Amino acid sequence: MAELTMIEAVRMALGHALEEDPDVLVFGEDVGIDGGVFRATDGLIQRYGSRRVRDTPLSETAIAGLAVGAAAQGLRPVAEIQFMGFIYSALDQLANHAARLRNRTRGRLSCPMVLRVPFGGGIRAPEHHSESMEAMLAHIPGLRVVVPASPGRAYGLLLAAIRDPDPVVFLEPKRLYRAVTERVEDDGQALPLDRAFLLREGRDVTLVTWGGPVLEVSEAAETLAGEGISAEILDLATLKPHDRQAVRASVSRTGRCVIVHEAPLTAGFGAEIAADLAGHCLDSLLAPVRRVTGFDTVMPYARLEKHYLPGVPRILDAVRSVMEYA
Amino acid sequence: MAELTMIEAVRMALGHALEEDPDVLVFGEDVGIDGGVFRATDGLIQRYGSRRVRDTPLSETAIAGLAVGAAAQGLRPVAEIQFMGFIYSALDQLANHAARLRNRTRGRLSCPMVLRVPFGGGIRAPEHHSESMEAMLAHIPGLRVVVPASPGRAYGLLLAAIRDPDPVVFLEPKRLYRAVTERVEDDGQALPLDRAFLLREGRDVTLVTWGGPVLEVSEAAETLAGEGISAEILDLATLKPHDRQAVRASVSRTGRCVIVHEAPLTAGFGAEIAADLAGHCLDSLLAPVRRVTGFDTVMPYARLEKHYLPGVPRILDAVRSVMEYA
Amino acid sequence: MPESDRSDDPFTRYLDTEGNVVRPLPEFASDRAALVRLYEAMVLTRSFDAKAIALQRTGRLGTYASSLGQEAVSIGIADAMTPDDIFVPAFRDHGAQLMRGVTLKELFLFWGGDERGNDFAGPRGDFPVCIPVASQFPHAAGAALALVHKGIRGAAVAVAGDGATSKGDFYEAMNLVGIWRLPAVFVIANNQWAISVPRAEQTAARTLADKGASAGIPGLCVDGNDVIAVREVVSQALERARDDRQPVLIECATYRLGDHTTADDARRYREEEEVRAHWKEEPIGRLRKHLVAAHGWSKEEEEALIRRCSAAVDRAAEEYLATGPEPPRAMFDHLYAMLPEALQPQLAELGDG
Amino acid sequence: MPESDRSDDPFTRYLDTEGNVVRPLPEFASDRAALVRLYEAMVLTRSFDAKAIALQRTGRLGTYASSLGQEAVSIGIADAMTPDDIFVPAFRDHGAQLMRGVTLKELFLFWGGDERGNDFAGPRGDFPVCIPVASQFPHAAGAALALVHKGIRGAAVAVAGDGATSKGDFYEAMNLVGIWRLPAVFVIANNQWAISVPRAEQTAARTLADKGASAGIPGLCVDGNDVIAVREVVSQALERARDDRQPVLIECATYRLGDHTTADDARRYREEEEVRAHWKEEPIGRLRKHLVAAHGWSKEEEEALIRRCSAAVDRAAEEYLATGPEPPRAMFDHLYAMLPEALQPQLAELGDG
Ligand SMILES: Cc1ncc(C[n+]2csc(CCOP(=O)(O)OP(=O)(O)O)c2C)c(N)n1
Ligand SMILES: Cc1ncc(C[n+]2csc(CCOP(=O)(O)OP(=O)(O)O)c2C)c(N)n1
Ligand SMILES: [Mg+2]
Ligand SMILES: [Mg+2]
Repeated sequence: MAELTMIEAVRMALGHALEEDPDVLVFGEDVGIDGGVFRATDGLIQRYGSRRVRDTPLSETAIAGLAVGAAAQGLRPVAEIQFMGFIYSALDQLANHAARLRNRTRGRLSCPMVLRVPFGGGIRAPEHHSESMEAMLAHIPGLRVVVPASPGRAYGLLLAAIRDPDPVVFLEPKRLYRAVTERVEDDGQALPLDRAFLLREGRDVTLVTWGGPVLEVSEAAETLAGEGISAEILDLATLKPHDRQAVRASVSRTGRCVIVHEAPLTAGFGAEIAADLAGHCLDSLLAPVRRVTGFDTVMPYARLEKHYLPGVPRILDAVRSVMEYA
Repeated sequence: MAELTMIEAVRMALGHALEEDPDVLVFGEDVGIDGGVFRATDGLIQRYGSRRVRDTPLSETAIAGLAVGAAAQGLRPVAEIQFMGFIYSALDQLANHAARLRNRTRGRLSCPMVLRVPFGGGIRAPEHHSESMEAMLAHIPGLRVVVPASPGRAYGLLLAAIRDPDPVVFLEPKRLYRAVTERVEDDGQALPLDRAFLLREGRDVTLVTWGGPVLEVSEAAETLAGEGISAEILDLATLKPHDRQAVRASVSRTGRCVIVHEAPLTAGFGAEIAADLAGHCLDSLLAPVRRVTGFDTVMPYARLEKHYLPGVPRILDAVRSVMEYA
Repeated sequence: MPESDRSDDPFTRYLDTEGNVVRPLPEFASDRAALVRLYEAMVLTRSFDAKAIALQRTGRLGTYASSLGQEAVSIGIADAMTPDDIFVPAFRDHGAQLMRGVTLKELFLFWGGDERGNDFAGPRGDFPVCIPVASQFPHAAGAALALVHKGIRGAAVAVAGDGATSKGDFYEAMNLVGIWRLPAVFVIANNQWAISVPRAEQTAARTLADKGASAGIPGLCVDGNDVIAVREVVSQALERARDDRQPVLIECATYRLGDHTTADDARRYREEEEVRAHWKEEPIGRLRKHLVAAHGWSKEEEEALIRRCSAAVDRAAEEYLATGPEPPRAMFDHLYAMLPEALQPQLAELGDG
Repeated sequence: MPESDRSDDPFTRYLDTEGNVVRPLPEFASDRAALVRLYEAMVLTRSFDAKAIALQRTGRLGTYASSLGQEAVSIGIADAMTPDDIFVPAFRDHGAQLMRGVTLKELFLFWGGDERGNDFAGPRGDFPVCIPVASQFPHAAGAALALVHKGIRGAAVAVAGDGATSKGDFYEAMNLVGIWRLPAVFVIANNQWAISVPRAEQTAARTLADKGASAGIPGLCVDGNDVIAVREVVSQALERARDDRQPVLIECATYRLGDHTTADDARRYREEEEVRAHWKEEPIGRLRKHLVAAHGWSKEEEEALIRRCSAAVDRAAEEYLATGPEPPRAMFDHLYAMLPEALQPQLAELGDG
């Protein structure tokens, strides 16, 4: 069992899927000989050939629509959008087709496709390369939206996504690609697509997050532990459908919740979590539900990026404020 | 002062804007000689000529991008997307360009465009013609998102949108186009773009809504009055930036909130409102915040549409449940 | 498009508007049975159309897109296809759907606002009607990729209108099938109008077939009111797609004789004169004249056919009208392969088990 | 593209790779000063490029897209334009931006991750660098519409790469300017690669200029390594755009001599051999040879120029490096014309007044 980065885990899952199912195809911009701009597909074209690992022309609408068409005919396309900033051109295919094909044909056709999308900030990338608009995707009925936050979860969730009979958007937090390593075995074990992961048990406050900020949230929890505040951390992992029960259960115990995400505050996915608590855990809440998020402004270029992202100090402030609330 | 339907009010506002500002242009599919598929632009090409009122080719990306380019050079384009189901192809231009142009050029260029989009269900329209995805738009920093719910507000808000120096998506609830009439004067008076409208004062519960469901919410409030429940109704009208203070103030008084929208529940804009209350009005809340919304499934075709939309009975159930909450 | 306009272009036509043979017919077209098959299918399509409009006018069907005048495009395409091919329609291809095996009742269901109309019995791999204009072209590319991957000797055939050629997805998909050499045939049913926008204001391209050049694939023009021509050109294109992996773009020149849909009033934007002129070119009369002249198609046969078609359409309409709506919970039954637990409360709120 | 490949196409070139004049020069090109102006601008661009890469390698600039080898496209375009024209660049058009009046420091700021780089002093109506490939073409259409509306005799010039020609927005915008006859010139800087995807795998179209046919606009091929040719062809296209309202598509054949960006390693996907071969065609040496032969360009002039360019670039880099970041609140200052009240609390949370 090897120590892997997340990008290696993604690659291993892709290899496993290509190996186990001849109907799995990988395509996208630069996924072939270049191995993907983040190297997620490195070596795959050499192993599985250019019939199964294909470079597309530069056209996101066609990439998504090609996946829909191929999936409808029984293949298992795993397509890539190079950066989330370029996913908008694929949304028509995702919302109007992928997410509905099974429903509108009453089960006659289905759409077992995966769209992999590196997302999020924190690597000082150029403009349009650092967005997080998972909430827009999570609003689309019929999709699944999955965000791994560790190498192991990337491997298990990606396998699950590829094997899932319905369309999955798989969002990979770029800044975690090489940030941590973890022992991951290539055992073909999928992880469940509708369960939150408990990263840390705690009594006083529930921290809900996904993707990149898992790092800062974990760091904050350490600091808080030093202050005698016991924080529980949930990695939501699957945003659609998300594990409402896990969040409610945790908050029912702790009485406090702070949600952390990179995307802008307004209509971000944190709103759904807070709303669910306002609807179902009112009596348990000892303090307001706080959201620590990207601001409602355009993700700044590299020089100001760090001021935009929800950093450890802002998380600590929020947690302390809910702890002090009386 | 004439009794107008909402579609007539929209047309009157467009005419007023074309008249008062020579840099206002109207374009989109079938907006010319046909007067728009809902007749919003009826007669405008005859009055203002085909240089100012133009039929575009069938290409939503180009329509939105054309508006961005023209607005950047100082025009005031008012473009139309024929139905919200077809807006996805315009999102790249909205999110990656319109919403950011001022910010990324630090004010050098700006984007005073309006994108009008008929939206929502309830008219037994064909597939893809009845969606409500306002939450996706409201998540995009730098946009304004406006939804009129009466002829008068349509007139005043559309004028404000056209005069606004920044990009506005103007969502017109189709089923209100001809549902009610109201006296509206063509006085060029704009309405504020960041204020909720109080439609009905009440003591016991705040009903927050926008667009089409204003009808059912009003009807429900009548029924509730008969039961001795005094409901306050807020028409949010502008979803981005929305009037958080008005909602908080009302809920602080009533202690209860039910949010009603047509869009699917999960990550719908109702989540933002409920989340804001969970974050700022916890101590005032006497009952959980309920959301009565479209379900998290694909908007059904005409035959089942009415079961999908949040009807009066579901609104009543929700209000009664929060009133009974103890 | 009037004959005169097309004189410079290679423009495939076998029958002129009077049903006269203007160039040697392809082999299949000397076979009476084959022509009768095409003719019957067009007549049935038109009967369906009339009934659908009647139902809509009386509030018993939703907004409906008529195929009046365009029957030859639909029927020519479908007759050229095999069961292994995959059909990827727009919203005006009723004829092709019928010929592929979708039932009249299923079509009524779809246009009546019932998703079960897309769960059609016949061509199980065919795509349902596509409403967002041109967004079906990438699906055809994907379907063609699947055919190649599975080693099936078939092609994907996508159809859309002249307006669709302005949309980015049309070009992206065409470019993709061109460079990957996927077995796909893209057909443009150029009915000269996209709602109120005439072909001449849709694009400055000389022909819509010319757009094939942007993807490096052949673009052919055919008389879309001559079902023999459509059938033959599509047939040859399918061979090239299947055997040479050469995708092809075909522009069928036809005319929308009716309103855009039942929600439209075409008199707002086009002259009755123009419509009347195009009635002279419509495909059914043309083939009938040829059948009468060359194959002794009789009055009795004609009347019997009309009766058969009406009867079939009426019967299907009755079946459709007798079909109650699905229970509301149907909106969740096929959302995912298995309804996620998280959605159970919503099913409960919807309130019918 | 190697000369030999282009023999059938009309392909405008004045100077061969040795700087020999292969067809009668356009008028401007007999003027030494004009040629020197073009030459200096190309050299300055290349100096900027080298410095930018050096800064990036030492962690003082963000990911950077080099224009090495493509200078003639940028400079030829910009030199053909007037202040009334509107430039709509992609992300590799540093040369054109400089020539239009954007300062070296502003370019460094942009690539250094500072939005102030887009608030450039020079061409206030020009668009900033566009990262989402091809999404700038519709802007050029809109800008051209604005020029027409305001009665300004100018045109909008958009540039993008070969990869951009696969995107739907390219076609949609081209179709729109074609049918509305807007004064726009669309230039494709075909550098033969879209990251790792070679031109030959991007599209089956014979040439990228052929794609103009899909919009009914002329498509021209020009040697993008011959700045005289680029300048002349763009100049003529601008005349047609401004005076005849005839939009034009121009394919400039050039070559990306460097990595795609500083984040890329082109050795993963292309042979050094190929790159070496293309060095023989690069634009600066070619024009220098011509200047030397035809206009007595001296060693001293050359050395002085290089020194001037380095000095200017070094000075700008220092100014850039000495420029502190904006205060964080800048991210709200220009979001809207006036910050909505609703956002004040976020500004407070950001925590710098
Ligand atoms: C993407 C998109 N935009 C707009 C519409 C609304 N609409 C429906 S049909 C139509 C015109 C289509 O014209 P054409 O492609 O020529 O097909 P035709 O209706 O003539 O068969 C429009 C604008 C749509 N369905 N999809
Ligand atoms: C819509 C979009 N998709 C993907 C990318 C990522 N990307 C940046 S440059 C590039 C290749 C562009 O190739 P080309 O158009 O030939 O321009 P070049 O880089 O060669 O100048 C890609 C895929 C992007 N910026 N925009
Ligand atoms: Mg048409
Ligand atoms: Mg390139």
